[in-house]
Amino acid sequence: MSIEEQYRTRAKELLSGGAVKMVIGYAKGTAGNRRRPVFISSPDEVDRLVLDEACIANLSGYLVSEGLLSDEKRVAVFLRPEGIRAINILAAESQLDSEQIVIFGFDVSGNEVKALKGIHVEEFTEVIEAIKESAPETTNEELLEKIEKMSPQERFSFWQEEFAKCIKCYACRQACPMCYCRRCIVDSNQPQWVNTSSHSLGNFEWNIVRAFHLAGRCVECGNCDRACPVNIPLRLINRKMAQEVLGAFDHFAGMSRTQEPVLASFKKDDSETFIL
Amino acid sequence: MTKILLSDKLDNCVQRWKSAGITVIGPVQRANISTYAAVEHASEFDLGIVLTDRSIKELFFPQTEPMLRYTIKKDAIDTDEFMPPAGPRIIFGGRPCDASGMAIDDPLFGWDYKDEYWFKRRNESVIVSIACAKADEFCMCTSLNLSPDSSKGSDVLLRPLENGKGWQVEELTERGREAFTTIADFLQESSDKVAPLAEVEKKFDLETCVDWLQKPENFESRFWKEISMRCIGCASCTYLCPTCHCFDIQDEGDTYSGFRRKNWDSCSFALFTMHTSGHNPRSTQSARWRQRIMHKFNYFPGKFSANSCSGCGRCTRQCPVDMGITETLQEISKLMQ
Amino acid sequence: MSEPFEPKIIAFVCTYCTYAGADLAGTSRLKYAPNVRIIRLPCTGRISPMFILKALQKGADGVLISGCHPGDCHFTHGNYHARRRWMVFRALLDFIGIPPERVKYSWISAAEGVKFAEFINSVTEDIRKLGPFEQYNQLIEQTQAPASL
Amino acid sequence: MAKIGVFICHCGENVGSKVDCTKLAAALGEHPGVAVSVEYKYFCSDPGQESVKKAIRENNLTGVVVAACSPRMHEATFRKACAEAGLNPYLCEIANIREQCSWVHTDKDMATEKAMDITRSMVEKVKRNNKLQPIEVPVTRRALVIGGGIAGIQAALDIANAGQEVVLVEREPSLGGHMAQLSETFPTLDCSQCIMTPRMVEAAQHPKIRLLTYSEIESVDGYIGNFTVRVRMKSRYVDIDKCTGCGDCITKCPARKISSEFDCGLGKRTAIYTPFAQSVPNIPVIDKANCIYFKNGKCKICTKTCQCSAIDFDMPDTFVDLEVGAIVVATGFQVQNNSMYGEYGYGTYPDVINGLQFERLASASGPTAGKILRPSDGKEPQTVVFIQCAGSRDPSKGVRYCSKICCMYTAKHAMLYAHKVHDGKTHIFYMDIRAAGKGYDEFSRRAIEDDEASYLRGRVSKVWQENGKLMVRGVDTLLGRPVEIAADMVVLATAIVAQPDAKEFAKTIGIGYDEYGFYNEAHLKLRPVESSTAGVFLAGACQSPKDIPDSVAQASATASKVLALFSKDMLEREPVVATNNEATCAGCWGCVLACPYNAIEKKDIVDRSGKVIKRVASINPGLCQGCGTCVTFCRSNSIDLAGFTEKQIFAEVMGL
Repeated sequence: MSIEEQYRTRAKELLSGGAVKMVIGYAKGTAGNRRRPVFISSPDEVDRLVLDEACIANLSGYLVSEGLLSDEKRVAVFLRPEGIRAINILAAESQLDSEQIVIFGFDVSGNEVKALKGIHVEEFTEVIEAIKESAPETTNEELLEKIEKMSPQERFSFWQEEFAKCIKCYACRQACPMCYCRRCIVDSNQPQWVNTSSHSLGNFEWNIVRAFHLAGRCVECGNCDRACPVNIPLRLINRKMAQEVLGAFDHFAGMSRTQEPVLASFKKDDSETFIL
Repeated sequence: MTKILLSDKLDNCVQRWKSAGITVIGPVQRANISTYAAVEHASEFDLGIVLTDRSIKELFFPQTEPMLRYTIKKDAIDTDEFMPPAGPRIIFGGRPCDASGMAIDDPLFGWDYKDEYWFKRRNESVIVSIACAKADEFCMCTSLNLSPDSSKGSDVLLRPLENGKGWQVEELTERGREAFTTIADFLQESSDKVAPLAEVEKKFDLETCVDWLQKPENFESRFWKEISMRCIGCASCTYLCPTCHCFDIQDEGDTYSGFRRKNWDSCSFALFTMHTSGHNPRSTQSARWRQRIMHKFNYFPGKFSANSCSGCGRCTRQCPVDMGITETLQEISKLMQ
Repeated sequence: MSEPFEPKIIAFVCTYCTYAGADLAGTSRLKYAPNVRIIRLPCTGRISPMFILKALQKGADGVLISGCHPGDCHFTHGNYHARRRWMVFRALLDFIGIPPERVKYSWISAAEGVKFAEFINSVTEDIRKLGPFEQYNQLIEQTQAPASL
Repeated sequence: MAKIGVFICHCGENVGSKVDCTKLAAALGEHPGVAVSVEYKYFCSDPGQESVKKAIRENNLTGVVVAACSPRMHEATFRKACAEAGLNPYLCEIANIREQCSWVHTDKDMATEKAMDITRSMVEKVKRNNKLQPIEVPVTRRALVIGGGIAGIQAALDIANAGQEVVLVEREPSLGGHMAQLSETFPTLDCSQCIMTPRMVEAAQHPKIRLLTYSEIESVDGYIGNFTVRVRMKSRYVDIDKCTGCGDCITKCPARKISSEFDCGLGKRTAIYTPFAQSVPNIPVIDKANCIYFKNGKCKICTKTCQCSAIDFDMPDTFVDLEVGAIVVATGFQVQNNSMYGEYGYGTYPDVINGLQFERLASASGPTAGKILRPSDGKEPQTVVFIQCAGSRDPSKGVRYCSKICCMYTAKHAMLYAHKVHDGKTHIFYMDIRAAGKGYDEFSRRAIEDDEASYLRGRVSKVWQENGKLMVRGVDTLLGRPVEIAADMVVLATAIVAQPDAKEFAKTIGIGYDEYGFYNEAHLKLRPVESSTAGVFLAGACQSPKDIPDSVAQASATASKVLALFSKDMLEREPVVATNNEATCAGCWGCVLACPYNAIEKKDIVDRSGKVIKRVASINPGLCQGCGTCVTFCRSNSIDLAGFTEKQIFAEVMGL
């Protein structure tokens, strides 16, 4: 039985038995290789669920939709390892009760989809630890290296050209499971810390603030990058921040549901070589 | 025999126009996306694509534009107004759906008072569109009673020749004619055949959909919630849409001076309708999506007798969660069956 | 001969240590470069990265952040939190292309009037050498220009 | 519409000579929202303040900026003046154009330009200031005094004698501290024990003083007026309520060769012991590390001896939780570890001792019953060399400061020795003689003139043993020649240092300390007995090396501070506290974790039916100290800090 079939069967069982009220998964999209999020509440609809190598989006953000989990019923969700890490962060940041989340874990390597064993987020600790240890390369690693080798002036120009495309549609924010604030700092105008206008400065500030707010929280699922309609390589900045907190504080975002947020905690002997 | 423009003469035209003081704008690839930009040479044009990622709208209605600069004095505030840059321009090589979008928005920007920013640019622009010989699965002009060679909004329409060597020229407006008169010596008469138009499948029946939308009981239909459940509430559909036209006015500055700017805004955002009190009449994403569809196919036509959609399909094409007008109207069509 | 470049420097400091250290520099009549403008905050923990961005928006060629030495925070560990934020924000700014030389961090206690004066002088000199922050100024100028098309 | 008054103070010539105040006033007069912009020679003077008040009333000012000295100097002055004129005091801000402008710059044009920026920025801030009301918190009228030396005892007695409750905590088994170890005291040579022990007894018997000896502070939470303190009472293994202090157990204890801490290793004690004969309370403790029963599981002779069954080998440590309104820290000092002085042979030669050891030798109740006998062979030394500044004023030993008391006690030691060993000879190596104090110089002159102490100005480079003598090689810098003295005993005037755990303890209480571990006062001159933490005061040598009169004076000063605090039912606190906008709070609770004061709680927002609709952070203004760490952490920008709001700081930057 393929994993897709196994998971459909499991979804059907869980829904019919009332163990979960909803399964959040993937369905066929408009075009051939497009998959779209789907919300299955009836056992009769499980055949709409698709699981293949095109299922990339991190669906964990839907779990914090207003009111979804407030009835304390369980919800199942298809998640890749990054999505599972996101559940840990959302739990650590009190956005959800991980007991309510039933995980349909999977991972894709090449064209192959493999199931990840476990249901509850805590059962995936080893998987997450393995990712931390192996430090897998993400897409665009070459570009990242190239940017790191640039002079600050060149880097500034590089990002300027990229950010110039930004239209402030906030798809990056909306697609990110970590951007759950009901009011984003850019939407706060007393004072207006971030210029809302989509001009050079406003775009620059927005992208910096977004990256800073995700430092130590980003699981590098790539939702932002894929959502960006103007193809800004947003993941590179997040990747850089993740490397920074890992190197400086040994913090790998989403290790556990009790992990302390890296910027709300400290060690007395944290590195401070740059402070005069 | 009809007038044609050969591709290898295009740069001559660009240079002629430029030497006449005309800014020439067209589809280009810039930093990994396709968009419209001013060019120096025809070689910069990227005319082989189905459609630019970004729409032609921003050439008339930029994402952000300063309207005035204010200076705060002790007892007064001085203002200097800005107007769009003056000068004629030719927008070459866009698609008929983009051009239609501009025609759709003309009444909107001119019904109660004339938006000077919009019309100044409209009046100084000549839109030379190229009919589509290819389309993708997201294109839906035909469903909106338009077509790959729709002339709506264009000043000149070019139809690709079957031999791929150029375009048949159809001058549609006086302004278009004028622009092409300056390059008349680069045009020639030919009987070369025009390439077949792209086939754009009709995806829904618009009349049926509009009927459903106009029924008051459907305003509160469960359909809205179901169809928009996966909407994440970003503005990429509205910002890339050639006809979405909402904007916000913001003051930006320090203690001493600043700018009043006109910025794109989107009905997708929760903040769009948020009241100062904290109450939001469109408190859910489904209400916001409903507004977008209702506005385009019910309210806007009610006021301006045309749909506020030219069928470019960008909303679906770039949607991070594969939503869009097409799916919604298809599903509405199904409801009516 | 042209006038030497006078950089604009904005400093964000905590009131208990560095602000008091700056006062001590004053009461000791130490002399330092007049380019710095100080914004007083209760604690380095209150110094948000947003302040740095706004200082740059106001045309600062350099930004200084300073507070109590580790272990000396009046609020016990506001500066430890601040230190983590700085570490991350500094890396971010660097990656985005804002040279670390333009945003400097230091610990200056209420007793270190001399260190304060020396810090201001050395940073002012360093930034004078770097010259105006042209790239950021361009960014700002672009926002003030009318639409190009 | 803002109507801001700008008052530019010349501060005599202090500001005026470097900042063109007329130009500054004119520039500010043109600033949007400024209704009045005037200059004056001294705004802090009475007529100056009156003119501010008059301007407020006449112009209905909505805010005031005084461009003058540091807010640390006169913010309170001008806020009070504003309040008197009917303007909320928190609508007044100070633009620091003296300490941070006129005093530090030489170019008048640039200083003036900077002063303009500073003042404008402050005008922009004050436009956005809110009318704040001081926060009133109740005061717990009970003081905690930490440390039972002379400073702690004095503070406790002064507070208790004024009728307020005191808890006096001492970590040793007895009150007394270092003063109890001293023989005679300078400059009067009265017996230390004779003046100390009555105070100890008075403290122990005072109805308003609760004495917790052999106890240590575990944790301190809360804030001025409302501290919660947990004290660990270390197990004495002797029931303090049953023990009568007869001392039979001590007499019978077979473990008798334990080095006495009180006698600085010059005497011995038993495993069950009181530090000294006059201990208060006179209740022994069992030294677990040296007790035969604890080591071998057999003995318990003390149990058998004790008539009142007071001994309990299973006694655990117990904890006492205290609610107190003020804390006096009087944790004292230590003498520097002499083993640092390899060149002086301390630790190698038994007859090289430190000053405190000499006190024990000279003390009538000490190991030699007051006879000066050298530790090696118990013989009376005929020649004694005293080395001052053994550690003090010596950067190479990490002590740059002067330990303050050594000049005097060395003179005293020379006198005591001369009085006891009539034909003895004393040599004192010194760097300077610092004898400032009432009767002090006269005292040190007496040592030289009456008691024939030979003072040699110079440092000692080496001490070594030769033919049964301690050879001391130094230099007499006044005569410019090397000196070698054959001595029988060498006494080092060792540096006074902070307690070894002083820094850790400072963190427990939440106060600042200097590089040496001495506790920082809020202001060296004007607030010398207050720590930087409100409600925590400093007495005695924990703040800096001090002699007895200074320690006692400072202790009484802390008592007056405590009593002033206790004179009110409610305490007014600066309203610089954080607030959270619950409507926009995302409930991530990072702030809860980040808050250094545990001032942020998790709060459920429920609808009318009691269903939780939202979970947010909620800030307790009583606990919040106003650092603003939470504000910076808050991603949704929901938290703000009164007095330093986001709007205010934004405006300050935008006004530059």
